[in-house]
Amino acid sequence: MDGFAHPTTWVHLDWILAVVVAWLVMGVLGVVALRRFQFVANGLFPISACFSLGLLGLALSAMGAGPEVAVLPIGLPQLPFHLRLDSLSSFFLMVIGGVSAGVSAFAAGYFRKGEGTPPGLICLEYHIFLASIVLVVVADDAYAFMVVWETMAFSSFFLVMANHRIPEIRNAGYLYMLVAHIGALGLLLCFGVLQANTGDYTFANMRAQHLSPFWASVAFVLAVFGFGAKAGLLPLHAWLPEAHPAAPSPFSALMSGVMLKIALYGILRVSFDLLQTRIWWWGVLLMAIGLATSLFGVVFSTVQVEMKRLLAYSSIENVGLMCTGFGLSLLFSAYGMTAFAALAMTAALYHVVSHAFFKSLLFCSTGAVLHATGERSLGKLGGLIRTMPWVAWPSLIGALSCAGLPPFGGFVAEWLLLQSFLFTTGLPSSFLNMLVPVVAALIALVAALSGYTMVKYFGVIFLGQPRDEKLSFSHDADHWERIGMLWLAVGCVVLGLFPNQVIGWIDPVTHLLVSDGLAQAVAASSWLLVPVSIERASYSPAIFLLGVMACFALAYLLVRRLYKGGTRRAPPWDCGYPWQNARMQDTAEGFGHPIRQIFEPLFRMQRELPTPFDEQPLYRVTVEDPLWHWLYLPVAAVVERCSKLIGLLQQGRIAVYLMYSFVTLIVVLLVVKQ
Amino acid sequence: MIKFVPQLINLFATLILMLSFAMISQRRIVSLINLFTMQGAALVAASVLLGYATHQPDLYVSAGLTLALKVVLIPWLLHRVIRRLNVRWDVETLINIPTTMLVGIALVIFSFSLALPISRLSSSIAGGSLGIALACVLLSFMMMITRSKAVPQVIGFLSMENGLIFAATTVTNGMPMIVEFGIALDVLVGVLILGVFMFQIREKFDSLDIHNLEALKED
Amino acid sequence: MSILGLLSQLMAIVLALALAPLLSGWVNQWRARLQNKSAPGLLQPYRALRKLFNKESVLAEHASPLFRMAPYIVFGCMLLASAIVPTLSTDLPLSPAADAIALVGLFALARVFISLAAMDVGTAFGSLGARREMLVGFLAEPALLMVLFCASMISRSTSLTTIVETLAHRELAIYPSLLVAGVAFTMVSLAENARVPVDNPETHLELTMIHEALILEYSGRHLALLEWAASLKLFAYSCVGLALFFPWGVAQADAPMALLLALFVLVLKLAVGGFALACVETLSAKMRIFRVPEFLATAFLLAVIGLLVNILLGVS
Amino acid sequence: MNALYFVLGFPLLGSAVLAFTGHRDFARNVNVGFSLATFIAACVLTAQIIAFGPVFVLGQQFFVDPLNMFLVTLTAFVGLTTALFSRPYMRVEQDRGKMTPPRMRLYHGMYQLFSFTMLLALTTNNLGILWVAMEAATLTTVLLVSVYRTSASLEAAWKYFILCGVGIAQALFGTVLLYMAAEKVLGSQGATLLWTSLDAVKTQLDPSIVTLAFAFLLIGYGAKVGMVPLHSWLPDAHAEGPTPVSAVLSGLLLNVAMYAVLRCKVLTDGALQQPLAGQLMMGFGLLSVVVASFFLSRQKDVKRMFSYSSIEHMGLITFAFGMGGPIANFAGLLHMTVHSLVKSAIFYTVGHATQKAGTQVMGDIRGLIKVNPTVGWGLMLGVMAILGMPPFGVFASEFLILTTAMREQPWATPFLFLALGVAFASVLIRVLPMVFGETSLKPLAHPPALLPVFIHLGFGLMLGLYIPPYLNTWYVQAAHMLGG
Repeated sequence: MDGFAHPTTWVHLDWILAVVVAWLVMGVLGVVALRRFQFVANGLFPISACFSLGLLGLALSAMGAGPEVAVLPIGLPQLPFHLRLDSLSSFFLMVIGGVSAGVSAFAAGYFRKGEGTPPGLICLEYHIFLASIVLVVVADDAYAFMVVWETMAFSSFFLVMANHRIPEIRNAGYLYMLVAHIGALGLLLCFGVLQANTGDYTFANMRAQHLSPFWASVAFVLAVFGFGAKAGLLPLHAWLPEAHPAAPSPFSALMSGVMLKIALYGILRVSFDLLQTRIWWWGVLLMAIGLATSLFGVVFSTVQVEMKRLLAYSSIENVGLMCTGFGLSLLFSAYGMTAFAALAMTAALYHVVSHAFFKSLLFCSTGAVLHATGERSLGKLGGLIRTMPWVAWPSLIGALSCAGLPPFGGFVAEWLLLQSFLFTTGLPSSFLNMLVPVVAALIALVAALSGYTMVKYFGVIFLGQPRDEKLSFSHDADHWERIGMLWLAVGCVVLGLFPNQVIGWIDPVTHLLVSDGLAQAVAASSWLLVPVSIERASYSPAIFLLGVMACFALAYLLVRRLYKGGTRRAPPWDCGYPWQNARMQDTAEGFGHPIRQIFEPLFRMQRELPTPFDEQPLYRVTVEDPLWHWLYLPVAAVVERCSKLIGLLQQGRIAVYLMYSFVTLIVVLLVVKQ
Repeated sequence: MIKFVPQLINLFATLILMLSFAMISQRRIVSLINLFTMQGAALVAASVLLGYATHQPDLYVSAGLTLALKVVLIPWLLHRVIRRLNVRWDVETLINIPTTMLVGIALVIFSFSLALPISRLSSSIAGGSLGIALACVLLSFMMMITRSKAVPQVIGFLSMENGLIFAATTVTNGMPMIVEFGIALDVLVGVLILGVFMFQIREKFDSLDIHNLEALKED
Repeated sequence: MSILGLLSQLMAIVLALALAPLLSGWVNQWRARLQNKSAPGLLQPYRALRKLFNKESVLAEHASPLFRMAPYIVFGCMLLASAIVPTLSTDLPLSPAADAIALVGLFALARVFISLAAMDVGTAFGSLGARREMLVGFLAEPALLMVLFCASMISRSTSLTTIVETLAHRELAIYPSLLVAGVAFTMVSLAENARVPVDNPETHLELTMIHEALILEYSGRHLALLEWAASLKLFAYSCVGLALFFPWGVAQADAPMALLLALFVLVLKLAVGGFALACVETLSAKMRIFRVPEFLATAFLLAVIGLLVNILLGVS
Repeated sequence: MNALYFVLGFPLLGSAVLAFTGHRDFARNVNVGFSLATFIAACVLTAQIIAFGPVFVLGQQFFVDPLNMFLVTLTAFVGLTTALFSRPYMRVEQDRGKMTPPRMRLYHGMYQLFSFTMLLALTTNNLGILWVAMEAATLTTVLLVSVYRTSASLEAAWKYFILCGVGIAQALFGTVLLYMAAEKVLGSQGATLLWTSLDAVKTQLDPSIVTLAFAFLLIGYGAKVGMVPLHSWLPDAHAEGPTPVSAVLSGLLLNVAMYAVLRCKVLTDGALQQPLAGQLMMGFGLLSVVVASFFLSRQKDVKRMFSYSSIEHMGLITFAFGMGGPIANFAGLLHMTVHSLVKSAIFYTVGHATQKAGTQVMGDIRGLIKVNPTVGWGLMLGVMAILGMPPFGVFASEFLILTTAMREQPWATPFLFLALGVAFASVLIRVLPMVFGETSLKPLAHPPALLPVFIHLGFGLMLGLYIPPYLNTWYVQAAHMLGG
């Protein structure tokens, strides 16, 4: 830490580095106290949650401040680690701080004795993971970025392999690491293009380069490939539904909530900040990929029968929506319409924040359910709202927000995104104008379907009758878990009710990226969210909620005074069939059946129908990801065939080996002769 | 006498080339070893002549060394090995002799065309023999490839060493002493090790056929 | 926040509360008459509501607080929806709070809560109804959004009051996109309000009912609220239809006396609308549940075509 | 009295002493003692070089400059750690009766002789002596590879000897041609084979002879480096010998062969103006990386897999030096150092793992973390390091190579991308089940010496994050000296 001034004169960046160092110390302490379970669970994790809160505060205060730069002595000799804190990174730091506070608190209560790897080791991996995420966001040169980028993948790989006794988890970990590394190789080549042969890898130099449109497009496509592999965009998403359910729930919450956003941060940093040229078809490409991913993700999340896979696919869907937002903003800024670009960018960034909060809340709730019942498939859950109210109500907030329903954050993001789509009619090329209805329709469909998924998720797990006897004595979340979930739920509600304040935070970021912002339009009316002008569109969540609450209270008072009859408890209406049991409720597969029927070509289904003579008739349908059979297995087969061909090279006979060197000698002599 | 020496050296060079050609087409191991000894003798003669022509005493030392090794010690060793392991039957080749001959001729043409531009520039009197030395090296290389028994492969390897030593002496009038000595030592130790190996292979596989040395491969 | 604005807002809310049961009563009456049955009284819905308000409310043994809360939330949402839609005048202080997209969100919120409440009881009927309701919902919502988009394309704004003002007071021009959007809107409103082609509001037959299955477990005051909310929803949908496709006669902000005229025009339009709905219901037969996705998909595509036509013809 | 005498003297003395007392118990410690002495001498030599710059010893016969200085220290250091590792390893082998007293004598004697030949090859200034030392290195290791006397090790040794012998012979022919080209310029007194004199006059050498010479030298020493068409001996030799031998072979001998190729490349670049040498090396390097990575996915034997990974990394290094330019050379040198550190660490853990499982077949090694966490984590971190995961140094050099390749030789990047991806996939899929999961292995009798593993990985991690200034100046000077 060269030239470390006195702590009081530290800039935001120094404080952030202090938080990072503190986390690493937490990790090391965890390893030192490997077996002392109590100390790690109730001691380390809560403290790291406080540090996360500190980071949140720092990020908020640094939001408006100008960019700060620092250089760390570690790194290659001519290329020490450059760090830079600008509004884009402080925005993402805000997301990291907020979410990791809740998740760390939840993790404190999550660990039970004697499960998988010792909690001390997990504590180390977790804190390395957090530290590397923060450093990725502030890294300012290619080498530092790549080092912390893959350290993030590396440490999260070990988190995924926490209980590596189960073979499926090992396979999931392998697939995760493989796609992460291939993505990183793509990024390496992208930075190779960006440094434009100057040998200087700092981002400042990359910004100064003026690449030819061809090289800029090569860099952009490589960046989308590299970051897309990590964000789970369509062709490279297969690892996400395997890896996230495999990790322990608090960490899959962090991976889903934050790590996918860091990949999107990467796309933003390269396409908006490092590349000066902007070409219109980049936006269209990003939008196409985003839309395909979101449609694919949401359709698959409706038919899942395992709760964490359902959430993983829904993360894919949300990442797709964000990418569509960024693509639209890129399209607008390519045509110089900065105001509309700012609107689309704000919509996407709003979606980033709200998704971070509600998705980690949902993953934490699955974690609590998994711990209480030891059951992860939806077919054996149900009626948990009675035994686990502290888990049910926050996850209701999370589910409603994920479904994009009005009073919560998810709706505001969707509202802004749909508004931004209304302005594409101003685009010069007529083909792009045709884009409006198709994309807007798809987004509306995706939003509606995510509503469908969330009803299935919440209804099947928490409502109805418990489908398994052992569920009746499932204990509620302990106090740490409650704190973590409440913090995330409050985050969702705040994001829903105070959009103006949040857009105020997002404004410096949009000014940095597309040099325009919504702040002055939004600031004009404090309680009303007016993106462009009052008569165009406006939405005020506070009044909206007030309206609903007022009607709620009106009805309640009206009924209370008018109504004289009491209430009586009785068994539910069974329409004359007394032997109804919990198994007769609608199962998860049942709930997904209409979607499977409508989107039939998208799936790859194996159906096992019982024959009429079975005494134990069993109906089972397994839905597979078609991309496994269109993309991943063919690639593996090609590699297998190539290696078998090359394997023939080494076939044991010494005469053949001598022949190789002989032929090489002749060939080289021929080459050299000319 | 001095003016005859370049022709004599070229004569010995062609003799060495002819011998390595003969070794390729040889079927019986014992005559193979004799041909190798003759090649060694031709090499000694060439270096002695060269030493005499360029008045360099250390060429005589290297000739003596080659004589001791390549003409006396190694053939005796090989004969002993053959008697001990009673490996007398003839040499099995992977591709039949005529085709090896054709390939050999092609190799000689190739090495000549390669060495021609260089030998014109060479200052030493036996510049032309570079092409012949290269041809010897390639021919013995090809012999090692086409032989399926351990002993002929070793002889191929040693005749390649002959070719190299010949190139060293004729093209550059001999290398510094320390290097010559080092090369000779390496060759000697190499042969000793090969002998030890042959005993072990013989005892492990009770045959010297290279075919049973093919277990390590990619299935 | 003019006093007149506040007054018109309150009138709109009271009007919605009063007129909604009347509208569903009117439709039921005409439906019975068209099927030459003896029609129930026009005020029958009010009597049903009073009866239910006085009956004892029976709850399932393990119903969670969500089950008891849902009716109030659904009723509140429907009331707010009808308050937002400009029925009498366009000077509504509440309308900037929610534009067209927020309206769709409101309907979605109500739908989600009623489905969750249905699943809460845990019987086969409730969860079956919830699944079907969500199936109809997830296809109808985007279609409705597209229809609203189509209208907002013309008036370059998504706030309902501006849409009504631009459409009502611009010179009379035929907008083809609105025609297509209108057809799509009718199909969506039939599905959303559980009218015949998609679902029969009166039936209790397990295999066919969607809306009825949701409120199967409710009784007493909760059932009353849900019935009222259902009629409010029908009222809100018809008002949105009128606002988008027949906006004439809605009072301006600066013309207080026009409120009475607007009231009369509104009642007339609702009557005609109700009669048309009854005709549609008697003429069309109920579809199989697996035909509903195709029905709604056509509505959805029609709405998108409307939008495309709008862009193609390039409204000024 | 220059430290170089000690650097060369100790291993020679060690091999003499151990040739007679190799079979006794204390021989293991004597072996470590001699390696430690050599390492200390190397450090002293380094201090001298830092203080006074490149130095001639014994009248120009030996020449030490930044390029071979860090290789000498590296060789001595890895020799020391391998000796430390071989103490418990050899004791277990002895208990299992695989190593009889005469074989132990042979092992210890040859071990020290082998490090002597490598140090000689690195420090000598005479190209002829360089050739002799390389040949001697092959001879010493051939016996070590066949020490177990199994049919497989015999076959491996035979192939190793024949193929390397043929390769080295071509290198001799190349040296002869160089000698011929030099003689035309420098006259015929003895100094013509000294690299420094050749280096001084390299621009006047005759281009056609030097190209032919470089072709032969590249094929000759390339066989020792394990470039693909000439690599066939490497997997057998590295897999069949005892693990300390494979560690030293994979870690050090490949570097020494690459050093020899580099010496010749410097001369050729000087003689020819156009970058023919660089293009040849790039071609061979790329071929090695691609073919070796496809080989990786077919392996069943753990040591064979890691020897193929050595071929792949040497291919990458050859490609880096082929590209030339200050950054690429710097990356090549860094990659050589980190590769030998990490690869030898992997062979240590693999040694213990194979002893525990009693077999080298990867299918039977399961759940190392459960049985012995240090071995398990050591292997996991080592494999992650060798596959180029960032905090470790291998990533640093791969980063530099790939980014410079992207702009200078864009045509090569798809192949590199494909090869690195396939290699990562195939190695990880084999190693994960070995390290994680349930296990049936029994702990070892003697506690495994894992200190060297974590020292090596520590250095690898350090080189990835922070390269000390003096080491950096070395690399920059050496890179500059390599041209470009």
